[in-house]
Amino acid sequence: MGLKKIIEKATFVDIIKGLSVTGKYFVSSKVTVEYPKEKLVVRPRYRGMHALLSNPETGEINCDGCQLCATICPSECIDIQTSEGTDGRKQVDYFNLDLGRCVFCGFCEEVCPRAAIIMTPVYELATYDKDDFALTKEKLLANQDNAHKELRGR
Amino acid sequence: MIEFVFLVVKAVLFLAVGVGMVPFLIYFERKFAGFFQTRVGPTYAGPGGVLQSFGDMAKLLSKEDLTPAWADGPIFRLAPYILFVPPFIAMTLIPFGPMGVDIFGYKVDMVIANFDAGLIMFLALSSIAVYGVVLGGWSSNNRWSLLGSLRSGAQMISYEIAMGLSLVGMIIMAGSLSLVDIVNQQAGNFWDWFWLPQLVGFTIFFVSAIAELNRGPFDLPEAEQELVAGYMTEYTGMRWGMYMMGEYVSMVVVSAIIATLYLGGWRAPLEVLGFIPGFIWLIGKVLAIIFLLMWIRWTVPRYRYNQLMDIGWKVFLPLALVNLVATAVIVSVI
Amino acid sequence: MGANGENIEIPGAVKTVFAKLEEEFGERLLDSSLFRGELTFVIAPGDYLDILTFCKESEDLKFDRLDCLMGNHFPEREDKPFQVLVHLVSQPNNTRLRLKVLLAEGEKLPTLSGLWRSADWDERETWEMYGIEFDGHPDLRRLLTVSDLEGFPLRKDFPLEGTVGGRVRTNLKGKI
Amino acid sequence: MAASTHDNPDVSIEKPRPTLEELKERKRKSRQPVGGCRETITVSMGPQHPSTHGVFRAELDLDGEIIVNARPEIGNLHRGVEKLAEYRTYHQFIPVTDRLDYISSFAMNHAYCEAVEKLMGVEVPPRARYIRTLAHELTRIANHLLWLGVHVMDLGAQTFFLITFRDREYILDLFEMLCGARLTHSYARIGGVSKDLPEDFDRRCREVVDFMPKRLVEYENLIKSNRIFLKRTVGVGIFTSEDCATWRITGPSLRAAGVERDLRKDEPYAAYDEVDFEVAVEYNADVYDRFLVRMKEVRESCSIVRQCLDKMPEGEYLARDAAHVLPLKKNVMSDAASMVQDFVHVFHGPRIPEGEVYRAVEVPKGEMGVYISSDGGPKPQRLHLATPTFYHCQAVPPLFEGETLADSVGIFGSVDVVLGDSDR
Repeated sequence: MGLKKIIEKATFVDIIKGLSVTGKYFVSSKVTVEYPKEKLVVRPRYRGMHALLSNPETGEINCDGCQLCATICPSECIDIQTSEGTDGRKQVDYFNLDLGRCVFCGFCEEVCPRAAIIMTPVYELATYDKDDFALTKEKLLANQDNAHKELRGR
Repeated sequence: MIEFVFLVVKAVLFLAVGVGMVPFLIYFERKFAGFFQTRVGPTYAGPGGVLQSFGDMAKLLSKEDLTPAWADGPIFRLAPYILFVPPFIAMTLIPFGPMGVDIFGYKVDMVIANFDAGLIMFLALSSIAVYGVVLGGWSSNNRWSLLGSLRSGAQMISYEIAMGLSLVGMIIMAGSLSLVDIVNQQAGNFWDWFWLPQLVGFTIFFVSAIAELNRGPFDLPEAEQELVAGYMTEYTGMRWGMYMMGEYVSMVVVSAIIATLYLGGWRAPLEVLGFIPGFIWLIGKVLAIIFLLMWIRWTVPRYRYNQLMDIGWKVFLPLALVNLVATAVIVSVI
Repeated sequence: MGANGENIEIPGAVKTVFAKLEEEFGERLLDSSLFRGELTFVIAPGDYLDILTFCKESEDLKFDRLDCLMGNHFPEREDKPFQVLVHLVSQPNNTRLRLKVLLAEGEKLPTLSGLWRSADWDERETWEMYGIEFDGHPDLRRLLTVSDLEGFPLRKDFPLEGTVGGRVRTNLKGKI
Repeated sequence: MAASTHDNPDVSIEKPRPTLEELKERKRKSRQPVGGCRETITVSMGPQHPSTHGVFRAELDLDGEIIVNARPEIGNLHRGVEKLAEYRTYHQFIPVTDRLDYISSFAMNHAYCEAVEKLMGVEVPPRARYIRTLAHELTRIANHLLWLGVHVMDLGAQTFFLITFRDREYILDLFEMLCGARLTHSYARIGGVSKDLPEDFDRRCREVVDFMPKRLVEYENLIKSNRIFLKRTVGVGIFTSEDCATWRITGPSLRAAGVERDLRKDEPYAAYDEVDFEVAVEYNADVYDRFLVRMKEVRESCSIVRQCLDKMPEGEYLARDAAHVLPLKKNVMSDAASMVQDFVHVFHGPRIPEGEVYRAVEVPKGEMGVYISSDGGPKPQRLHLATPTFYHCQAVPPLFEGETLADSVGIFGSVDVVLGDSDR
């Protein structure tokens, strides 16, 4: 061991170097976001809770009930039932999305040929009741208020 | 009679300060740990999170007190006290002001117990605390705990000798084992204190003191990443809390001893500042040392147990001996 | 890049491996194929250990690493429904080779854990998933699944629902 | 090295290159002999041990603190991914790959998609290749930062973990911009990536890769020359190149043993043959060198990301290949053929040639091999994932034997494991 190394060891240069880094952090500004008090704005593409879009003028649901989203879904969490409506057109009777099974991959949004189902930036999904995970058509339609104004498809 | 009253008052005050400091130290530890990690630490309980430790304590007290089925019950229950009590006894040795201060016309010594062999007493008490760890780990009947207590034993034998020897140089200079006398010998400004002539001894003692406190980088007995929680693995509720509190009380005591032996005890760093009462300086020094301990803990990794033994036997022991001989020669020549 | 179609010419390294193995074993290599630049040989269970030992120890081939070993199941093939695939890598030559062994139900293969230590868990996995046994394997226990599972999960006829070996499998869709 | 300007000059430790024989000798000396009849105690490390990186379990026979024997056990996180694959179309399997190595999930997406593309023979457009390279390197940075923090925390420095976590957050933020998810990206698609680079991504990404090397200097100040860190890592856990080959240890641990093998160079995929980078190699095969290799790799990754941003070509980010690739959404809206393509792909699946491929990709933890056998149907006949961590966990006995319990934690951390990857 050379003299230089002995001096370095005896003067604790390496430790002091480390201490200086943490010392700098001690006085520097903190990165913590105190979550419930302040919330970060998520990015526009964020894949959160789903929403079904409806025509703003007529209030008619965009979804055709084509089953594409239900078929592509890797976790099989979407359930759609359709029937012939009074006007002879296909109507969506039942649209259920089980959030407890959803993996938030965004495939449903990607394959939808009508931009009817989209993902919104809503990420606070914790709940006391498992029933809240069953997103019915009404809940999904209500959630469209949270959607981004500009829909960014792929 | 009046001396006894003063003694009781002093003892109660000390106990109150010692115990009362612990929640705040735990709070500071968590807060500072946060600051060192660019976090903010606890913020919710009370202003700035200051009541966090009280909340934790309430939680610990209300938790179930478990004794593992195959544990050695009495020893298991006793062990936390073995760790918890000695620091309080050691606290009585620390002088926090000059002797014979005039209070309401009475001469009062600003120390609870002025032992002639105070330093030996401190070393003895600090060794007893190890039994708390060893017995606690052994009686839990858990292999991780056992390893933790074994490490603690191995750790103790490796640093205690160097620690004791490092003090001898200082004792030669002071010419006394009494802490009161040692502080009196350090009269003057901060460059007159013992840390400067005894720099080697001071360093060895400081590092050994960290090992004594089981704090990082020497927190081997409770090394979380290796031994789950070491000797504390099986402890729950307030018994675990006693270990935790004991650790912080000993931190106060050891810091106070370091301040007393090497940093002038209750004396002001400059004589012109002597008008400020001694106990304020003492508390200031203690807090500064505790801050340094926290800073080190939250910066460096942990040694391996055989490396600590290597340091104790192969580095510190020879250094302490050299320091001792050098001090003896210089003192006898001058 | 994505497209490694057949139009890409065969790399020289692959040719060397092919020539070397042809020269050494000739008839014992039952079949060979090249798909997307990957060389595959089909070999008989009896030659399995010989050929793999040669691959590892030959100075020219230097297949020093077993990249992975796995099973496969073709229930439609009556006589030899099982298949074990071995992927070899040569780190110095940067070449790859795939060897295939077709097996009948209950047919055993010798273990490779003497040649490459990493074959140990691969063989355990192959056994637990397909029930292909490896002779001389030090420790043929279940690795990934629970120890009391019955049946071999990756076989095509393994039921996805129902009760096998005391474990209940149900379709949980819509129930959780 | 391109990013060497940010190297910390004063903490370089000069070491000669050892030969394989020297390394073996060193390995023998650094470990306690474990033979002979001794009394041991058996402890069960895991699955709920603080530093087993998940639910790994090892039964350790200890003589004092020396590990005499280690018996690793995995499978606590087994989800039957390979069976799942046989019941999902090629496209549907992408989110499952996220859950393999959830620390670097884009790398997993990428490895899988490379294999499927090789099987289908899809040509990936250049822009997609560059975006993939960029995202893969960002993943590598994030993975190595997490590794670094966890590894140093295993050695006892808890601050480090939070500091690297803080910096990893910037990368996660970039991924959130890129694909909308922070952890389970599902970003790669067969034939490209799911979304184009968002606006403002270029600037933000450059900022991150510019300050990352400065942060690395900070980390190095904290530990690289720290005497305790050196004592705990130098000469500990030596695993020579021979051992690595026979136990199939790949990735940074292999390169720390002096083998210059990096699939990004050896079997280039995405745009790796068009960017300029060096393979990080160290020669002492110990825990410290694995740390050095990863630090170098992070620097190289920053440089690759920068190059990708500079060279980013214009064009499609998803192949226009009707037989194999889902159409772009904007085309589905406007073009009848694309809409039919969309329906066919979802309800029937892509058109696949019969055959089998094996594609290995250098993911942050090592070499990830994906074997796909196709019988021409829309779902794989068999899919096997040769994940690096599986083999890293398997190598626990030779890594641990003769080392102390305290070091075992550091050694296990140093080969970089994540149990989602090994248990599949």
